[in-house]
Amino acid sequence: MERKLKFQREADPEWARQVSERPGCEGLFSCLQCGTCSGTCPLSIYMDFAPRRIIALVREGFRKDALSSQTIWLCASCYSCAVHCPRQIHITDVMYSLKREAIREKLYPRHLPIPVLAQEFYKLVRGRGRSSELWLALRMALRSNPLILLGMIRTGWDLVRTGRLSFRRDRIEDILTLQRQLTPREVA
Amino acid sequence: MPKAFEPKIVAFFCNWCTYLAADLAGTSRIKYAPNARVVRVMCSGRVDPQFVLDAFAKGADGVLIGGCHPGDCHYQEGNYKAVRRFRLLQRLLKQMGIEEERVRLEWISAAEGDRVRVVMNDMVEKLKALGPLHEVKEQRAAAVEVA
Amino acid sequence: MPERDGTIRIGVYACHCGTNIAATVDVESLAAFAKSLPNVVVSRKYKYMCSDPGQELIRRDIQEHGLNRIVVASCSPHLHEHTFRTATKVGGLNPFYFHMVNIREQDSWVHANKAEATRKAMDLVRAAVRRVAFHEALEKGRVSIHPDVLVVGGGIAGIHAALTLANAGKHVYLVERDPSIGGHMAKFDKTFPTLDCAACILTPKMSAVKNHPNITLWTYSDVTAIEGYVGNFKVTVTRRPRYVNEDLCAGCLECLEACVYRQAKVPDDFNLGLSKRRPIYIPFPQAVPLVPVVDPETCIQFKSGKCRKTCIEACGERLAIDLQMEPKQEQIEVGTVILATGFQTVDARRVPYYGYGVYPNVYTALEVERLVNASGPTNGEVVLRDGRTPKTVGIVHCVGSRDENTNRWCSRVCCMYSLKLAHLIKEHTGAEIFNFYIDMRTPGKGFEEFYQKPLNERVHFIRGRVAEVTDWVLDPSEEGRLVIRVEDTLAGFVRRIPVDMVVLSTGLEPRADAQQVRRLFNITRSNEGFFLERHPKLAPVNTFTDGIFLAGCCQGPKDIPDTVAQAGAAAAEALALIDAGYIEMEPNTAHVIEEACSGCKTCIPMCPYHAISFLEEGKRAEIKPGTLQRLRHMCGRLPVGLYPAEPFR
Amino acid sequence: MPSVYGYFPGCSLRAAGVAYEESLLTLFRLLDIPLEELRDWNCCGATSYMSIDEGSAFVLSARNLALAHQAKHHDLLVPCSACYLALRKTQEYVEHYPQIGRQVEDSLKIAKLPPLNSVRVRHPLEVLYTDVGREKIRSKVIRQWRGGKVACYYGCQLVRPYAEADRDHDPTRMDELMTSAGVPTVEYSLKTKCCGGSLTGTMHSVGLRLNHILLKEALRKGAQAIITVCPLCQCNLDAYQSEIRRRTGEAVDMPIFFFTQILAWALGGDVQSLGLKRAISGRKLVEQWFPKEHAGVRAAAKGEAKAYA
Amino acid sequence: MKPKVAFYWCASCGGCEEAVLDVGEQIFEVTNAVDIVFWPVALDFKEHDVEAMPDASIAICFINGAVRTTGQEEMARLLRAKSKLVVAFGACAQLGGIPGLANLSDARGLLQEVYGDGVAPKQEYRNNGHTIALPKLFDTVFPLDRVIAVDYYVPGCPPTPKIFMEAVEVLLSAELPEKGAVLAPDRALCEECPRRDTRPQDLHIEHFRRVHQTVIDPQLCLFAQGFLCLGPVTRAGCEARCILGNMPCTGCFGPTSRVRDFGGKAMSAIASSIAANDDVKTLLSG
Repeated sequence: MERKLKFQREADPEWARQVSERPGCEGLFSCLQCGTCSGTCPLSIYMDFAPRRIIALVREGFRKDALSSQTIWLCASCYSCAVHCPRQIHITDVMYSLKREAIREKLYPRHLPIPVLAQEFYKLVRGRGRSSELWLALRMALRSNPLILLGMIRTGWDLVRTGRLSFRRDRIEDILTLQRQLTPREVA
Repeated sequence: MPKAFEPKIVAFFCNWCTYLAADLAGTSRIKYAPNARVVRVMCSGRVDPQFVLDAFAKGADGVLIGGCHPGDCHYQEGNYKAVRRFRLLQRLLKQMGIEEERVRLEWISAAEGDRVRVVMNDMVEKLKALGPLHEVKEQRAAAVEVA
Repeated sequence: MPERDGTIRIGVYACHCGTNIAATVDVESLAAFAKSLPNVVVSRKYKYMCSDPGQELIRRDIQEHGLNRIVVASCSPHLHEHTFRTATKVGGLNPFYFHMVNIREQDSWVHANKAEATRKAMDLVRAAVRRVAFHEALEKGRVSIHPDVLVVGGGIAGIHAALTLANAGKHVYLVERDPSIGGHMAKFDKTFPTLDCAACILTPKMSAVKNHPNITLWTYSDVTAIEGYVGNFKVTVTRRPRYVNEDLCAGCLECLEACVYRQAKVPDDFNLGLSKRRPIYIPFPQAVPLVPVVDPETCIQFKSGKCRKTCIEACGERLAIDLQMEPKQEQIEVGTVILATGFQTVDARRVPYYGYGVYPNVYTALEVERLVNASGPTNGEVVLRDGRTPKTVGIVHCVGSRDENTNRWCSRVCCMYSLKLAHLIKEHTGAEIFNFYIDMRTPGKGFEEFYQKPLNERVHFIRGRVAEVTDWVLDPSEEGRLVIRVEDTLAGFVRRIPVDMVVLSTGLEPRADAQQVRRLFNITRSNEGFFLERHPKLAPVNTFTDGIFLAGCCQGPKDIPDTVAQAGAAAAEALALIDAGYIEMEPNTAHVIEEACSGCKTCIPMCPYHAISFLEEGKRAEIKPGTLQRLRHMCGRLPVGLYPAEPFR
Repeated sequence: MPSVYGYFPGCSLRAAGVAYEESLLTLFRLLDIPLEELRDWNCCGATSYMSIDEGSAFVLSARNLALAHQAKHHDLLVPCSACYLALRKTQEYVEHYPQIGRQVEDSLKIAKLPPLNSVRVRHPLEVLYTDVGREKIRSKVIRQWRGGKVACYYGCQLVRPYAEADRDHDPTRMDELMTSAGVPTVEYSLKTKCCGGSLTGTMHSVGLRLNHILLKEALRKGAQAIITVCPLCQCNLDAYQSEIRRRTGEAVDMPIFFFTQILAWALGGDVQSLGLKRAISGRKLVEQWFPKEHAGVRAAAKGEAKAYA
Repeated sequence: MKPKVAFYWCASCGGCEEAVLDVGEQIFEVTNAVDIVFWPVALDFKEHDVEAMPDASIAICFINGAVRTTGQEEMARLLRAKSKLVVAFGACAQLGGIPGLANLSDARGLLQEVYGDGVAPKQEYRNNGHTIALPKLFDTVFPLDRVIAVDYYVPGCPPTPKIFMEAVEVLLSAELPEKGAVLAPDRALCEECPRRDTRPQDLHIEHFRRVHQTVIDPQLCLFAQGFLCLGPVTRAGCEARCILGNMPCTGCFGPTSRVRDFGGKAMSAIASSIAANDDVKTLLSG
């Protein structure tokens, strides 16, 4: 059985402060806990913590719980929460910030294909300057759960049939310069 | 050896906020540098640029103006008017070769006793770094040979 | 110039204040130093200058040494300036021949190094001695207060203030914009927390206003100009034509029945469009004055000029209806003004995702007030626009409140009126009711107890701000209904709740024309736009303009009890001025030096109180008497002519 | 209205969204608005890149903006909502956060690109509504709509969070344009709800459910087709209907169009040049609503269309 | 015997000298009333002629121009000794005037600015036995009263015939004005400005203009038009000549007696009329 008791030593208020100082994460502490974000989020119903609770976790400094949550990965960046929030908190950007930290700290849920896709996409674009859906899908599937492919065969075929999925891997001419421009950096 | 330079500061404090803040600093026994001589005015908006220029002309190394926070002016908009003149004054002083840091406008509410200490000490530090305001050129300035 | 009034003889008094000063400032040498200064005749030190013997010193020296200027170096002028001015006065000098040096709060208490502190004290005293020589004798001026009062706004605040003053025997002009007084309260059905009916407590007060000999009531009128200053305001009131003569009309209302419009066709704004009225109408049955109004927008006579004018026929020889009526200007003089211009409710369309104006079954709380009101458009029946009676109702709190996208503030009354409406709707329909709230705020006498009522009536209380009111269907049970999507933050999951009726508890905000009113009366507004009180705690009904007071929601959202209390306070403030008969001016104010003023007009826009005017004859600036006490600060901006008097030169 | 618009297709318009590009080019040709494709543009970074590395995500978008600036474009046409948002967001953040601004500037220096300036990022919807205007479109309509009612679906990233292409909570411009083209629309309460974006690929069942809801509600409101402004939305709604049928047993099979396809058709664009044959779902309706025509127009259309791409 | 009068110029453009003649025929009233004993610009007197005079033998000495060189200082002192009354004549002598602008730099900087590395004047020039020596430059330019005691001031660049004649009159009259007085009205220029009535009472200047940037309305108050007209802080007496020429006042008559710092006061008056109350944010951010 999971223990539901939290000791204050598990909290990391310093981390909470840091997060609240990252670009887009300002205003975290003005949250009312009104739940508008969760209510308006199309995916909150699938999340382990609704967005409102992620905010609560972050500002109380429960770092591990926030970073290892599925929630941040289920965020589809539809910005509904951001435009509805009565405190104008850029919740989507908070999610992004947490995603990045989760990747850095390797705290993201391993079984989820989403972070995998993100990383593959990242590599692909860094490598070629453009993305191509087919290769992306393949590499993601191979790295997370090949069975996904089975589910995709039908759709994949439809797309190929209608000339909407090319096997060509696009690449920009000036890729070398671009790669030099893209030295990874975190703004915060 | 010569005594370390102690800047002279003339301060104009608004009767409704900064002057009260300075009183509060007193009642709370907050200690700060004794370099300033405070002149009580009814509003930072009362501070005529001439006051500042006069202070400098008469040997002040710095001038501090303390007024109410924007929107809190006892006379509605005196402090805004103060800012307007202050901005121009800074430019004027620059032209005269007087560093901007020597004149300072601060919003200090009656509740911010400790802010008085912070500002005073900080200003004294900055002025010490700048050194004394070099006097207006000696009147009988040495004549220079042409070429 | 000192020379003018003979030789200057200054007395300087340095105070030990026990050890408070003496411990850090060498008072001995300070006094000695003072003695050495020009014009100083006497220089003493004393343990406690503020004590009686201390003040006695000053008095005696003035007489024995013929002093004509006094300087005391002790504590902050905010503490004892008054004390020593009085002492100076007792000694037979003009109190403004005194100047105070603050060597405690701003010297001995804030410095540790005795030498430094003493040097500072000396500098300050030297400056004071230089300065006091320039002081001039000043006399406090007086301005008489006109006993009449103007009350702007005929809501409960204005009504209460007017009655209080009138009962105290003052004459009151009550000016109301609408055709009837009563304001928002007249629209309500019951009032929280006691649930007594608004009409029952308001109507008597309204007719009291009408019948009070000391009240001149002008409805359908606006204040269009005001000039002057505390005690002597000259006000222009414009009375819009209602096309029915108030003096001749007997209030029989036959004209309404007689109107050629058999059916009422015009949306009735008193009922927020939930019912219809005729072009000639009274806002509501208990209207005061009970005199019809003709609305030229819709009256056939005004539109085509071809009306049978059955109303005039019906009026018969009373001849009260006069379709040629013109706007009328009234000029009055008052000494004080009470602003009670009230509030407006937030336009629910500003929160688009709640569907107001899109889905007919989304109502605002004020509309529902009319629905549950026995004299309302449905005679108290809560029925939807399609005639059905709702079986489930959702009441959404904080619409247009506590929201950066609309208004940031809490409107203070919504929680309570939402609870009230929950109870009333339950009472009227027995419907299942859901209240959606962020925080439940019931901080008033009997409020929390009232909260128990709907709780016990099984009203659902869901803590969560509604995310959307929509009509899309996810489950067959939602077909044909409005769905409220919200996170139940206490249960910890998102819920979809189908309802028949949605009530939006819209917040309170400043009236759209608050800015014009601010300019008209030269007062200030706080950030959110309500009128700003002089001090949030110590002067809650005063404004920064003397003689103008605030009552009710024009100063900020508040409920009826608070409004009435504040109206009483405002009336009391006005009375205090009136009964004193005059106010004393601070004498240390600006004045124009005739021979110096070149009439450049630079000073005129400088004065936030519009106290300076330009005299065309002689082309000089002039300060309107009575406005002086506020001008002390401004002279910094005056090029040449205008100078402040002591002690702030 | 500028004489020429810079054009940033984005990866999707060269893949699943190719029909969008085809119809877009045709439409702008019919309106005589020249488009100039950005030289060697790169991926905008979309949502995923931002999840790994914020700084260089901004650099990706910034490079494109800088290219546009270099090519002296005042307006950059960005049809894909994801790209549109990525570029707009970059502009906002660069302006709002100096530290980001500096990083971006440095990276641009590496590529000898000019610093960012005020290139206006424009979505076709906005351009058609404000620059071209409904009047002009109405006046150019030459084909009478024979199809049924449609639901206009705006999705997320075009209207949120920067409600410039249209109002964020209640956008209406697509509906108004459709009306101008004589196409009847239905009130669609889900018009700004999320299609799941890339989730359809990763959390498959979740994505499917979101799309299912969108389709079902459109049907319930009496629409026979959904009109989109975003390649990803279109793909999600179009490509998975067969699977949705399989899973739910419901007979959903409705065509999903790009608004450019409808408008270009109404303005007389050659049916072959609208990418209509690339539809996966609701093909029956597609053929019924957009019957074939003689070859003349087609050739012309093809030729011109090439001229741009 | 008629009182003796002297005129001398220091660092000046010569305008003040002409101003004396601007009085036209009235000059004869002057010459009838006084003996002009020294006037380098008009009459051929030499320094030694002055030296020869007994002290305080000159009744009134009008000196225009600022003091810039050792030579000018010597002459000023000499004339002070020989004169009962010394009058600082014109803006340069009173306030430093245009030459005063040199004080934005020092003498060397000045020479560098003017001659650069090119040909520069030599301090001394010798030619078969003759030497011509130039006086030396001060590092700062002084108004007259910083070098010698000055009894009266006649403001203006240049002084108008009217105030010159009035000055002569009052100085020759029995009762002299208070020492140190400025012989002009003690009100601001707006007093005599023909456009005073066109200045709005609630002036809020949106942006300031320079005269070359726009067409100047010949009726409207120049300050209200956004030009930096110093009228409100400048002493009257010039009969608003510049204004009549459709040019804003540059303040040549100097401040009135109540102003401590001309520039500061002017700045204050200008700042007061900037329209900024409404836009407090930009105001506070500068």
